[in-house]
Amino acid sequence: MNALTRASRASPQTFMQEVVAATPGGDTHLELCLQCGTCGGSCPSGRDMEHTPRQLFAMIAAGMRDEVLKSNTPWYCVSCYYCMVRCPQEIHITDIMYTLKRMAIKEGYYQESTAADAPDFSETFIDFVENYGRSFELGLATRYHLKHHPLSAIKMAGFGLGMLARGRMDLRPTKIQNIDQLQAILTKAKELSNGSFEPGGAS
Amino acid sequence: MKYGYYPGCSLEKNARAYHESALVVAKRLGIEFEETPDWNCCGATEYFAINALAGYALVGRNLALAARQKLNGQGNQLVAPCSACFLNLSKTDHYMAESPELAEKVNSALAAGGLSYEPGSVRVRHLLDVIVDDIGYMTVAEQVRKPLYGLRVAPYYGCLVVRPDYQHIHDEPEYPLCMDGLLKVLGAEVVDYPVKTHCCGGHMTQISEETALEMIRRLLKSAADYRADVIVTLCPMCQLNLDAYQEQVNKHFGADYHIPVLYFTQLMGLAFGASPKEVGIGKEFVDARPALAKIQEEPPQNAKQKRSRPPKGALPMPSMLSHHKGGGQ
Amino acid sequence: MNHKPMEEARIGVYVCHCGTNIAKTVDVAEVARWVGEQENVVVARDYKFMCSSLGQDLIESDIKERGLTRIVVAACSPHMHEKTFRGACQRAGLNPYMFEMANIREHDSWATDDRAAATQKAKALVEGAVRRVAHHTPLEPLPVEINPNTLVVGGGIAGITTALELANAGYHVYLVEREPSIGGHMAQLDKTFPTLDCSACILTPKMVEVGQHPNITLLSYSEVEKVEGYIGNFTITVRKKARYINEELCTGCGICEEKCPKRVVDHVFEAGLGYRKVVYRPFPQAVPKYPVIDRENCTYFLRGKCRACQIFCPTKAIDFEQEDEIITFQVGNIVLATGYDLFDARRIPQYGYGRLANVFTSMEFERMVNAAGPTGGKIVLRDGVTEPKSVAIIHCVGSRDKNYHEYCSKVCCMYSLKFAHLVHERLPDAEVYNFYIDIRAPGKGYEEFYHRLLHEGTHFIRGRVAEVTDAARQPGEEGKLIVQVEDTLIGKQRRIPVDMVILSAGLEARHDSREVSQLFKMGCDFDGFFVERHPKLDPVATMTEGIFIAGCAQGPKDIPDTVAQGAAAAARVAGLIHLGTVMMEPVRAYIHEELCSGCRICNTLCPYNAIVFHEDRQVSEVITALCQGCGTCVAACPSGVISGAHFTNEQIMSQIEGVLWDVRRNGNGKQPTVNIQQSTANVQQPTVNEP
Amino acid sequence: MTESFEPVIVGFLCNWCSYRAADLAGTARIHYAPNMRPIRVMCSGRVDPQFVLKALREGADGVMIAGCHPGECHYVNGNIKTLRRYHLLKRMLKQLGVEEERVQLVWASASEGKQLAEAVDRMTEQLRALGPLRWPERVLGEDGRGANGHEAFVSAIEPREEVAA
Repeated sequence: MNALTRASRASPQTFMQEVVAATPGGDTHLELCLQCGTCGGSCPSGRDMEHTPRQLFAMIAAGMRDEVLKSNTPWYCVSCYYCMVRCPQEIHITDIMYTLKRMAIKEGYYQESTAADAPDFSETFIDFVENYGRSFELGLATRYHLKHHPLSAIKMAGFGLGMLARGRMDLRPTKIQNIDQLQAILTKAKELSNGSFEPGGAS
Repeated sequence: MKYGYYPGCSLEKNARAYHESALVVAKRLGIEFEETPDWNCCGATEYFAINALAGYALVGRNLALAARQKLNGQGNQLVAPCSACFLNLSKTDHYMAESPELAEKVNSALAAGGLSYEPGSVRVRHLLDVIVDDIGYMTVAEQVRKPLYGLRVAPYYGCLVVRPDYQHIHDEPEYPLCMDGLLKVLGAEVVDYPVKTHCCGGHMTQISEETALEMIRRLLKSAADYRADVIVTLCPMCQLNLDAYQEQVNKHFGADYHIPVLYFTQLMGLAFGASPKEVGIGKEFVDARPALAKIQEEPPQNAKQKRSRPPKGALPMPSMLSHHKGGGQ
Repeated sequence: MNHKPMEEARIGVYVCHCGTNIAKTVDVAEVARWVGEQENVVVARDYKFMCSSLGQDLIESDIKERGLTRIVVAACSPHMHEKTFRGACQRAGLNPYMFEMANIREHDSWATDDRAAATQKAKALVEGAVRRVAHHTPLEPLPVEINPNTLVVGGGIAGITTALELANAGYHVYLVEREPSIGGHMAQLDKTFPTLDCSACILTPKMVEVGQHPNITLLSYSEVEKVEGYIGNFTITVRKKARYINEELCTGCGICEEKCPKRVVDHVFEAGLGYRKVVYRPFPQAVPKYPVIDRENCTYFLRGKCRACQIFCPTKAIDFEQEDEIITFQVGNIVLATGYDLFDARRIPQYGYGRLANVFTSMEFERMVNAAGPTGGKIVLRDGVTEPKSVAIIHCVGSRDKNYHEYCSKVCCMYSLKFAHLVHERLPDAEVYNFYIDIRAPGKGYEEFYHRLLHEGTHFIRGRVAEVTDAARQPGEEGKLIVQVEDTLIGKQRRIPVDMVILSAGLEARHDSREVSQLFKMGCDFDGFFVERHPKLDPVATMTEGIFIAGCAQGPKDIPDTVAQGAAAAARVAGLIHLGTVMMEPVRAYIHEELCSGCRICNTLCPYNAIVFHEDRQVSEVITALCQGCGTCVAACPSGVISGAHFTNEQIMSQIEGVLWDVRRNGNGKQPTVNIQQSTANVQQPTVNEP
Repeated sequence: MTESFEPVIVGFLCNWCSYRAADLAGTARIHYAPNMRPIRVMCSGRVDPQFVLKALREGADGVMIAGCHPGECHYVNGNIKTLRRYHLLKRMLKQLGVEEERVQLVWASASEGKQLAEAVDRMTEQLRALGPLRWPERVLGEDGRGANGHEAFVSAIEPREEVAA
């Protein structure tokens, strides 16, 4: 564990320490950013981001909390891990994007970003997982689209019919047998992460 | 050889063809699968965005269940054909080993359901890696009954199987060649697909259609530029995006792509002599039959010819680094 | 086995503040006060800078006035100042080996922020030294004569410089080079930055001088196989590989090369961009002038037929029967100037080298722009004819990247600027893009050269290139190589279509540098570069006496630095030769013959075969001249009758007791209640304030 | 600040690699547990098993022996001899009931300051978890004659005058 991670875990003081503390799985190496732009150059959705990941890291270092959490950048991350494997400083970029998403949701910032619907997609998705133990595409698509894109929901209906016709979508969700066990685990996990965004955070 | 099998939600539904063809291929290659009982969703790319610990606990339950499977005395190996499932399972195992703190918290959560998981006790595998590494090209070649002569295929690996490659199983995360080799063994003509590890956009179709369609377009364009008949994939998400959204891409960009997207197991099944129906052909949006009709009985003439010599006066061309793969047992 | 210190021990202890380097973390005054109360300690002081002349005076006057017989200095690492304080002892008439150092800076004050714990540790280290020094005995250094001959390994510009400096000073040099010719990488280059002088024009006269110098024995196409001995007396064994050319008869006319019917890609001199014959000289100005037959590719060796070279050779110099020759000679010093390997750009597949025809490495481009190279100096694409209309030069390929090499290769920025200039010069209409993270131009005339390129119209894009691809997205990209990058000064992703890409590959340690470092028994760092004795103050010496390093074998550097280091190494060697003898540490093993049981266990353990067994007396004996003082035999002797001077059992055992003063059950210390607080916040930035 | 057990470790560092690695760790201001007290030896091959026993007997909770990586020994192969001795020593200590973690052999080249510091941190953590060694109680027993029925063995490694003292 490096000095930053250690310091961050103990009592985060700067915004960077906060981000590091909220990112599980060893050292993030966030403090090592060289500003080379390999991440921004590699990002497949980089053209539509308000800030490239590199810019975001400079903003984190500068303590620009509001601007970072309002940025659409994390929501445009497609988790392709290109930046992470190419980063010359081995920064856990994808994991940091997940952290920023969690922080933005928690603090309600994302509503101001241009990707305001994205968290709702994630939440709708996990809602099915928590109730059934499996994901449910039809339910997800219907609920999410009707809420956010009623117009495109009509277009999506055709898509859904195509899926149904090819036997690629079910009308009802599948439920795992031991859903109680899963719910107990998830409840406990949320309880443990209470007060921090992540395991091993400030306690 | 017996492996644990984690199909994941996609293979249950939209990627049924992958599931069916994987089982056909496994049977022919002597791979025995035992499905992990009562597995749950891996959380895809969504759960970590909401609650990291719950995300790891969700995956942890699957690992804990897989560890209990006790397969033929060997260290448990769990095969996940879906890229996202494969990544989430191996990432959770890897980070739990890296960070004892995380392992402890995940285990406290699992304890609420009477479970526990010791990192490292399950080896997470992707189906491609099992076929190439454990079974090997030679064994695959022995099963080929109807070679895919004349079919030009673009091998598309996508992201999550080759990156970030927590277990260092991949020959090369930027330019893998193991599926290329496998498809060559089946008799197909493999194109040097430059975007083979680029991203299909994942869930971006739901967040920003504009962004997503552009990403899909790039993949289709490159396959078309290289005159591929089929894009071959190993991931349900990639298949869905490239296949089901192809029509939308055409509309949006005024293009006219008709490139079927099949799972590598479907092509293996066909080459092994299975019927198209057995391997789930017909479930795709872009009809694969016209492309498959190109398969010839004999290897095409040009493949037999020696590579043409570079023009006189040309400078020598450097070779690529070779990574040996596909040795088998 | 309670080790009673000798009766006459009167110990002086000096605790150094090192400015604030030690005093900030260790309570030096408390350590000095406390140690003053310990057995045999007569004087205990703390002082700002012990290594200063005033600090040394303190020791000297205390020895004289207080009759001290042993000295302990608690300060920095003995590798830094042991010699300094030994000198002070000697000046005051005390045998310098009656001194011991406690390392409370590197091993203590710099390694923690916890003052209480650091002070406690300092006391332990000082007490260890105090108890140890009580058992020290006077020792005399061992004089060793220096053989005036020198071995230089590597015939690049570093080795050439060292060899010529020494040879011109009148000393004999054996210059061993692995390749058929000397010249190294510099011989491959076209122009040199920033002055743009022609590399061959400045190098070849030096090569010729080496070839003709009466004081230089040039062993090309040769490799060192064995190194025995130590400073002053190394025995070197060299394998001179068979050239299959009789050097006595060969005139270097080149007819064999002309007549040889087979050509292969030259991966060494031409960096893969051109061809050479199977019997070849790497380049026309090669020194020595004799060609070499590449046995692996020679038709005669493969199939027993051809012999074209032999048939046409006017002096009958071709000798297919020739065998490798083993040569042995003696030298007093060794200079390793083995150079670097170019980073293999294929290891970064996203840059496409090996897959995309018009991606070139920097060394390929050097050969391409060289008038004597495969294209005669014309800049063309892989097809050999088309001139590129746009060229991208990618910096930091394999450098500044933890996935490959974390370090900066130091020369790439400058040679990339040079490439840009050469493209402008030869293809005035071509667009040139340099993709960089930072432009590193520290050197005489370097920054000015950068400004010149700005003036010439090179496009500088700040961003490390993400990938080079042939997958076109937009109409303008078809048929081009597309360089995808974040232009970090704009904060936008850009895709620049170009015809040619040059990868500015970094420098890395020779692939076999680890084996070489073992052969010469000297250190090699994590990256494979040879380790200098001190990174600032002793950059050409190594931890092994008599072995010096120069050039890129020590780390990436440009030609001026390499030449300076080559000359510096020569100066160091010349100094030793001039001195004639050196004094060696008397850390040697000694067998008490009267107690030796003759079991011979030590005989086989010694890596230097320094222990002989006397059959007549049935005892073993250490040959002092061969012993290197590792102490392995001392630790292994079942009868405990081998003593290792300056590292005796008594000395180490006493030191163990000392460092455990606070936890010893029999000792004077109470059971400690050390509260060590792991400091977490406020991690200090490293400061550069070493004395 | 917590009142917790802080182990004391004696470190035998070879002059050429590990001692310099510790120097480098300091120079690079790498902070690590101050629990290890280094003693310089020319080669890890000089470390007589007696030294290790002596340190444990005198109150150390653990001993770290650090040398050059195999194949990189300044004295050709002294560290290989250390390795062999180390395994024998470990076997003996095991019989005496001393936990494995208490005596560790570490390879650290002169450039591996970070690795050495990490090894010290790791070992300190392990020993904190194990608690104090308490050699007299554990190895010698209440009466100082060997706790595990190893009287003869103990008397061989434990000089009598010390026991009596």
